[in-house]
Amino acid sequence: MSSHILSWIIFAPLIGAAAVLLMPKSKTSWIRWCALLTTLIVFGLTCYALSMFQGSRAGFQMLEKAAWIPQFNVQYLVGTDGISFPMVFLTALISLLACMGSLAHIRVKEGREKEYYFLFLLLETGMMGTFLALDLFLFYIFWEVVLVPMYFLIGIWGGPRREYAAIKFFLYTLAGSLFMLLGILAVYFAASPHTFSMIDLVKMPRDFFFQKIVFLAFFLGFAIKVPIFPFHTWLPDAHVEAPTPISVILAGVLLKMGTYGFLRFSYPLFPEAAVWFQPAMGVLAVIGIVYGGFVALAQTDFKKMVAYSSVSHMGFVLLGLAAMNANGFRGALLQMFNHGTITGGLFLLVGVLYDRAHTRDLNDFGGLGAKMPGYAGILTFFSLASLGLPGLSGFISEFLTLLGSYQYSKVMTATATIGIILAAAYLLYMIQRVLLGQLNPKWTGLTDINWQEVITLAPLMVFILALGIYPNLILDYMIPTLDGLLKILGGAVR
Amino acid sequence: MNTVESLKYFIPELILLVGAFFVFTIDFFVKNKRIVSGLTLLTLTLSLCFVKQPETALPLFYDFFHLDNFAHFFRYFALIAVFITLLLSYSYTPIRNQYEGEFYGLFLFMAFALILVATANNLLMIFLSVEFLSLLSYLLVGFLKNDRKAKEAAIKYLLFGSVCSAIMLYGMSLAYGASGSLELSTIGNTFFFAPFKPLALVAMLFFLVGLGFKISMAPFHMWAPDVYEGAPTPVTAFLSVAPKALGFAILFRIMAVGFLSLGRPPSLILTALSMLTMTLGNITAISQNNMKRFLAYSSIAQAGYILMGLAVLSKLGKESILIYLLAYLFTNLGAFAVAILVEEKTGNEDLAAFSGLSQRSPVTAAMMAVFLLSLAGIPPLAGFIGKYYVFAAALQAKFIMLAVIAAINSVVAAYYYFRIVRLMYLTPASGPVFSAAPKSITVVLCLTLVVVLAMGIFPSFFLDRILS
Amino acid sequence: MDMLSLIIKFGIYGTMALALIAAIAVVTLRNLFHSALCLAAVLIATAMIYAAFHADFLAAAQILLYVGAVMTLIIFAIMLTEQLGSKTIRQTNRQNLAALAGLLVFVVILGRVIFKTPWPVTEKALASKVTVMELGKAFMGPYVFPFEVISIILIAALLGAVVIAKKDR
Amino acid sequence: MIIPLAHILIFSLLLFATGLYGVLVRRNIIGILISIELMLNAANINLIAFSKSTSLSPETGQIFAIFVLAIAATTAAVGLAIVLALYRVRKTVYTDEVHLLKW
Amino acid sequence: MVTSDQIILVPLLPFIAFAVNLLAGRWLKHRAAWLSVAASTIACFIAIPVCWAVFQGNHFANQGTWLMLGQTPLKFGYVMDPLSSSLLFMVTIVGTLIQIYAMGYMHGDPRYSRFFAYVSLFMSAMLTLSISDNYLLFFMSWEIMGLCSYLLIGFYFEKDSAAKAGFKAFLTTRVGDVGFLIGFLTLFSAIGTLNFSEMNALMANAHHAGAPLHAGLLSLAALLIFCGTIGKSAQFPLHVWLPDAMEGPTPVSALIHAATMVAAGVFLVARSFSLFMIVPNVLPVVTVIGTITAFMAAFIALTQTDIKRILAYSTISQLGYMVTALGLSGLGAGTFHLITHAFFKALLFMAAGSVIHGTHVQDIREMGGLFKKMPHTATTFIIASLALAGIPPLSGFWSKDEILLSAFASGHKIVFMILLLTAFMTAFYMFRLIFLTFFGQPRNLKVHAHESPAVMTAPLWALAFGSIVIGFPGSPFMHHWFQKFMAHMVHHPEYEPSAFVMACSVAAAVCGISLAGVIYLKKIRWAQKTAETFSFLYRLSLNKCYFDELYSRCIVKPFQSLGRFLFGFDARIVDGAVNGTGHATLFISAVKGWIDKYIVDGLVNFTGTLTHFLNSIVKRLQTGFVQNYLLIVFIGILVFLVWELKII
Repeated sequence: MSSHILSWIIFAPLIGAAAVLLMPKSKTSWIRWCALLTTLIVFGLTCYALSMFQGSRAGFQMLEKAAWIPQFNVQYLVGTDGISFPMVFLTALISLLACMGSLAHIRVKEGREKEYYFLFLLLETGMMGTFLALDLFLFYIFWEVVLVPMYFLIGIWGGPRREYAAIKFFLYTLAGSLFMLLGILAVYFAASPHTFSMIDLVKMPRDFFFQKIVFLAFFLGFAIKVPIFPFHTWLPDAHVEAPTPISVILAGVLLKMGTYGFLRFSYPLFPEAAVWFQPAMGVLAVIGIVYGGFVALAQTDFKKMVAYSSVSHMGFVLLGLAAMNANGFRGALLQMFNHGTITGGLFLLVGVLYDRAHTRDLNDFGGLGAKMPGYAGILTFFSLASLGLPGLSGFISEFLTLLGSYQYSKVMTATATIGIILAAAYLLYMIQRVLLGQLNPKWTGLTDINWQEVITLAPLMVFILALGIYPNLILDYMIPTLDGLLKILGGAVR
Repeated sequence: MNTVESLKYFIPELILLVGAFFVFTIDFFVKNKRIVSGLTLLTLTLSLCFVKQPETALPLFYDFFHLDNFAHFFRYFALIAVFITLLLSYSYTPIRNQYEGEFYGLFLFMAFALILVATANNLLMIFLSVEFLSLLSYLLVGFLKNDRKAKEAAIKYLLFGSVCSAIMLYGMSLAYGASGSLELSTIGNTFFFAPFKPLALVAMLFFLVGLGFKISMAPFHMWAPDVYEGAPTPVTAFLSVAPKALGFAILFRIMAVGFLSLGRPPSLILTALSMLTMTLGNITAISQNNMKRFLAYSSIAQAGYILMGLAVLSKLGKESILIYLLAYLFTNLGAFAVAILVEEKTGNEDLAAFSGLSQRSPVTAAMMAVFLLSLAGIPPLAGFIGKYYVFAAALQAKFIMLAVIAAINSVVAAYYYFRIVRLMYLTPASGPVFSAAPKSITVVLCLTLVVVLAMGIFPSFFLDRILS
Repeated sequence: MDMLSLIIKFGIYGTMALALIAAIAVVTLRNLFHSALCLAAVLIATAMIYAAFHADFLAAAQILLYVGAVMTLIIFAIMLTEQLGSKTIRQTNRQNLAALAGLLVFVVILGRVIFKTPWPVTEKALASKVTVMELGKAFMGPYVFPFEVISIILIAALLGAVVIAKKDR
Repeated sequence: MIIPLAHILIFSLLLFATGLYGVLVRRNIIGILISIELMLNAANINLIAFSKSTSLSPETGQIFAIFVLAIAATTAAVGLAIVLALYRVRKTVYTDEVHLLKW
Repeated sequence: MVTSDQIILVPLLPFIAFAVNLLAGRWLKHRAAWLSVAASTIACFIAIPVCWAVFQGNHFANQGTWLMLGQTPLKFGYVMDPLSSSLLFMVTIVGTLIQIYAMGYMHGDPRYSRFFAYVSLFMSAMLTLSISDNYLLFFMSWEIMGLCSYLLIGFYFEKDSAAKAGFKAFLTTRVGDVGFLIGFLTLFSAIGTLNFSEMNALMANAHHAGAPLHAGLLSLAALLIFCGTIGKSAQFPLHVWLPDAMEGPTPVSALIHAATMVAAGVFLVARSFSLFMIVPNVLPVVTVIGTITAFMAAFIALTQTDIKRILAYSTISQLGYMVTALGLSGLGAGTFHLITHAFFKALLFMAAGSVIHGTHVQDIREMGGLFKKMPHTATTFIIASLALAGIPPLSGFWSKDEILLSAFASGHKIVFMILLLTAFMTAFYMFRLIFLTFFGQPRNLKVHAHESPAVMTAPLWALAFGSIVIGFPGSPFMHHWFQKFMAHMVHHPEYEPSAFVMACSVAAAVCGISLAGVIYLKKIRWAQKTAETFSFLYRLSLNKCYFDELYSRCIVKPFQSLGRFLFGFDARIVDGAVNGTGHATLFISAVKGWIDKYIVDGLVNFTGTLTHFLNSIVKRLQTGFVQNYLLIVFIGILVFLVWELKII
């Protein structure tokens, strides 16, 4: 308990960022290696924490507690459980890979490496903190801390419409999070004694009407982040314009913050309201799934297609959450992890292609399967994982989600399965347009994926395959916590 | 407390006055104005050293100088604000060229006036101190010679201010008539009786006009953008912080002591005004292209947020005002310091001067980004703590609509603050790399930056001291 | 009610009417010089009303102080408008109708409030008579602080005014 | 009291309103300054009237009024100084010709 | 010593071959094939003794927890019962033979190792499916088979048609798969288990104890599961992918699209037979779909000219037969036909492949007189065709007879008639193919045919042998052993053999063959004439009943345009709505370009239009005239005065 390992995980990137800041601007290789080393250390720390993590325990673990703003009873309270730990692990992993990806093929503008890696590491601190904070105030701080580096990372190193995308991302998320802040304050004042600590707040009953209102406030914050259907328009822009490693982080980690928020805060704090909002969430989830799928189908921009597929896949997470039963929750949490690995991989692959061809227009490609067999294989692998091929991780989570949602609503489940068909359609259509058919003579000069890129992708593939074959690897860590959450929600564990 | 007894608590103010007269005097004889400015800073430092926290509320000079913890906080506030402003003007070329000594002397008087406002406890002192403050402000705004804009700003400020003061005075006379006394507490007691309610509301409204003009509360904010644009930039920086803060101080005192008995209507009016202020400020700020004007609208919007704390009229509301003001003091002065630096280096007041700042002067740009983020209320910076407090105050008092409007406004605000961030970071550089910044501005920047960060990360240190 | 008080009463009403007429002249007359003269009339009428309220010192101060102030105003008015020349320049702007309408509402509302309010008129106050001596004592006693403050204000403002109005060196 | 308090209050109100009218409509800045004097004067009448009718200690109203007189004079002085300076650089004393700063 | 758990090795070995081939294929080169074949052969040698033990009446099963569903553990395991052992037996043998054949057929292909990797993966999945003991594992392997099918159809992906065919196959089957998925989810929610044995036990209990189960839910489940069959086994109306799938290499067509994968759909129904039996109202649907498919496919096959397409339609038709059989409660019949069909249809495809390999053309109109040049191929092809046409005593006769018997004995006379007609057409089109290909004169002189190497002909002969003998276990000579063996599984009605049915069957086949002989060997003009006379039917058949056109117009196009529409919706409306909450206020503004700039061009930055609009108004208030400001102050005062005094 006294090892402070979680604090180290949170603040190690910050130390790395400070180190980067102190390095001279011209020593770009120092800066790069420093950043890579930092992410590696964080990953190592996370693995170490994994060894200490007791998967069979339901409550919070490795708690660290210190008074921070005593006037407001704000604590520095971090801890982890079966919901947050997988996310922390995912963050460490994705950050490491994104950093590796940055080394290779980010178009770092002249002399701006220092800024890039500084912001990158700052971002990692924010993400880690978001997943580990158990004090609502602390959580909000970290949540916001994520926004700013992200704005710069998209805005400076992004594509042609980067400024628009960056500000759109920023404002959307800020709008949501401000409402969340109001919700947090409302919870604080409704609690007696006033506290932000999740550990104490969970135990307190809240008035039903109050729950509904505040749930809505939290919902706005989280829904925009996920993003849930009507709030999703920032996502394609941000994903498309962001540089590859940042897209990876965006898809791999940031989107999860929203659904994580539901599991960690909305549900335990407002169980009755959550049940009351269940149909609405379910409907939004299904709309997101189908809508995202259809729109992805119409894309000609590779990255945009992947971005919209995220909308669809995150819809499954939400569907699992809306199901509010054991299978739904497990599916949702697993889907969060899997979507991170799979879509992260897909974005990396888009980046690989873009670095070589400098275009992402799907109709412009064709026949790359023969020219770049290694790339073709890996792309096919990730696409298959994404469309939910059994044996790869995406299937298990979608299956569990659907199983859970089936217990809740047959119609929604049936509609959601349209999304599965659509996933197959847009992904295979993409493969067809990129890899299959006649080789466009324009691309005869393209080289196959190189080792560095393969090494970046390999860990993701390992996880996708391993979880696809034996999902209990990770589910074992989640189940006690999720069952505990269900007890709070009042639903019997079915 | 009689005059002689009072004097020992009055040392900082005496130092200020003596310093001011001394500065005016030696200005005649000394050619090197550095000495004068050094003397000014010395006076302020001495004064700061002698500021002591009173154990209980001290009714100095027959309670014409009411020194309590609240006033004490603003004593510090005023001295720091003036100190930083003077450091800023020290390297502001237009002022260096003319009547530098008088400028510093007037600022010492200004410090005194600010403290007077904070300690005023009856109608007479309120009127006198606010007028003192206003007169000095008019003069400082119009200080630059042969500056068409400065003169225009000064006359607009004067006309607007005088009318508002006259209206407030009329309200004061009515309040005096109803209660028969100039003491706020007596007035408050009188207004407790129902037949006086209409009159009390009228009087309160007139107070709101006279002081709302000081804090640039809509719809009495119209002077602010013009004056801010026209005034010398350090003066703009000062005006956007200190008179506004003291306006809030005295307005809070009046509301809490004089009109508390009115119950809900004052809160409602202030809520409406708060919403109006932040919305107008934010909406208008979006399209500004002049940096000073931009910051003027931003400061109007900020006033709207602070008004939230005033509107709830609770203990938490009071705390939120103090904290917000402190955060705002350092953040805004920091932002103005950068603005002055950029203006000095480029000779341009437009936002366009900021384009590509991150390449031309990375440190300055980073600092500006921090200040803007703080203004936008992004954690973990000082501005967030302030915003958090006002939101907390509003929610605690169940002013949900107000909080929601404020939240929406914050997003709009973030949009235009990020315009500058965008200019600095995402736009290619359009000029040469900056040479080293003047020392005084560097000092200000470092000081404000440290406070902005510290207040965001370790707010408890500040809260302890403010709220004790 | 005796005759004297009746006369005084009518005298006061008359003065008030005079003051109001003069005030209206102040804001409507095209010629600024005439306006200033009318202002003087208003001020003198006001001083008379002060006297009727036994505020002798104030009446005197009003006349003395304002004569100075208004004379300055008049001088400036003449100085500045002379060069601008003709009297045909419009002296009012376009918002006079709006202002008039607004003021009507304003007066009605405030008038109602004034009539509705039960002013706590006390016998003690009615009977009181403040002499100049008492005023002086008050200034040197409890009111010494504001007194000192106003002196500082005057000094500071005048210093500032000089700096502002001075021609560039 | 010789005449009802309300009458004198209405008188001062009208005076105040007149001043306000002048402030709102006079183009000449000096005219506005004159109108402001009217407004301050109206307030002073109130103060005096109240000091003679409702005041708890009779001298307060008068003292306040004296301070107001002083402030009014100062304002006039400062105002005229600024007008003079303005006239020097802009060659006008009309409000609607002073609008370099807007929007 | 054969222990049952060794059966796990059966799918595992091909999987290892797949992994090695995939990762090390670059270095293995042609040795890749040996690896796959070896894996498959060893699997075969492991599987057959176990199957044999099952044929003796043993029953093996084992399972382990894989996943927790709620509090219920989901166990994965294998089950060796008559059904799975039969399939396993068939798949291992046929699969191995086809892989041997492929060694020759694919020789020299640049992606040789990749091909065998895919095939091994397929084998692995198919074998897993055969022995899986629950729906989820079944579904997983089912999907992986779909993937292999996709990859192998699109194996020559440089050809656009191949790439498209793969896409089409995967998507079309996916539609059915999703139905299947929801189907077993429904089943799970109805009976709380996904395990076949447990389901069978439950159903048996329910059957004996009346109907305590949720009949409606179970019917739904059965229907949805049948959707999976429709997709995978290319039943009407999702059959369109199978003909296109012939773009793949011929061994693939033989293995996946004739013998094994497409049969998995039928196998699924057989697996769920206890479920279908307990909800009798679903069976007619199955029958109807099967019958329509059988007839329609045969009808289309009549006029096709591509050798593989004819076989593909034939496969569809025969799958229809099997489904019909199952629909008529003929579990034994259906399964039996599944097994026999696998042998002779695989043989047909391989022989056709051999022809293609030898001639490099696929259009039968360009062939002719190949018998002499390719005797082995031709002979085995004819044997297989005879089996397909149902000439006794070849295997096809026995199994087809069983199906006809089911239809006849269960009283569905119309079904019986249609099936009989289909049998006739089957014989006709098969022999049309034979006569055009192997007999007569060569019609295209550019074609220089040669016999295939031994590595290809040997498997042909092996399968030919199989096609002849595999029918005997179900024939009267062995007292219908197979049917009785199957009857252990689930209770279902049995029918007495009928000589009449046998006669009809033989007659239909003989008629068909004779007619084909007459027309295509002697009077080729008759064919022309018939086509002209019944031009509508001819065109209908030639154009595959216009299914592709129909789907393209009714499903694909609308889907695509819906996608595009929604995207447009996204870009304009949702964004626009979020950005510009104030549409209504904007109508008054005459500045159209302004709207365009801020809404349509997407230059709107967040609060966008409303904020900017208000901005343009509010900004105007700041006129620069101080008296305007004062007027505003004054108005403000008035407003608040009025408001306040109303409050009071």
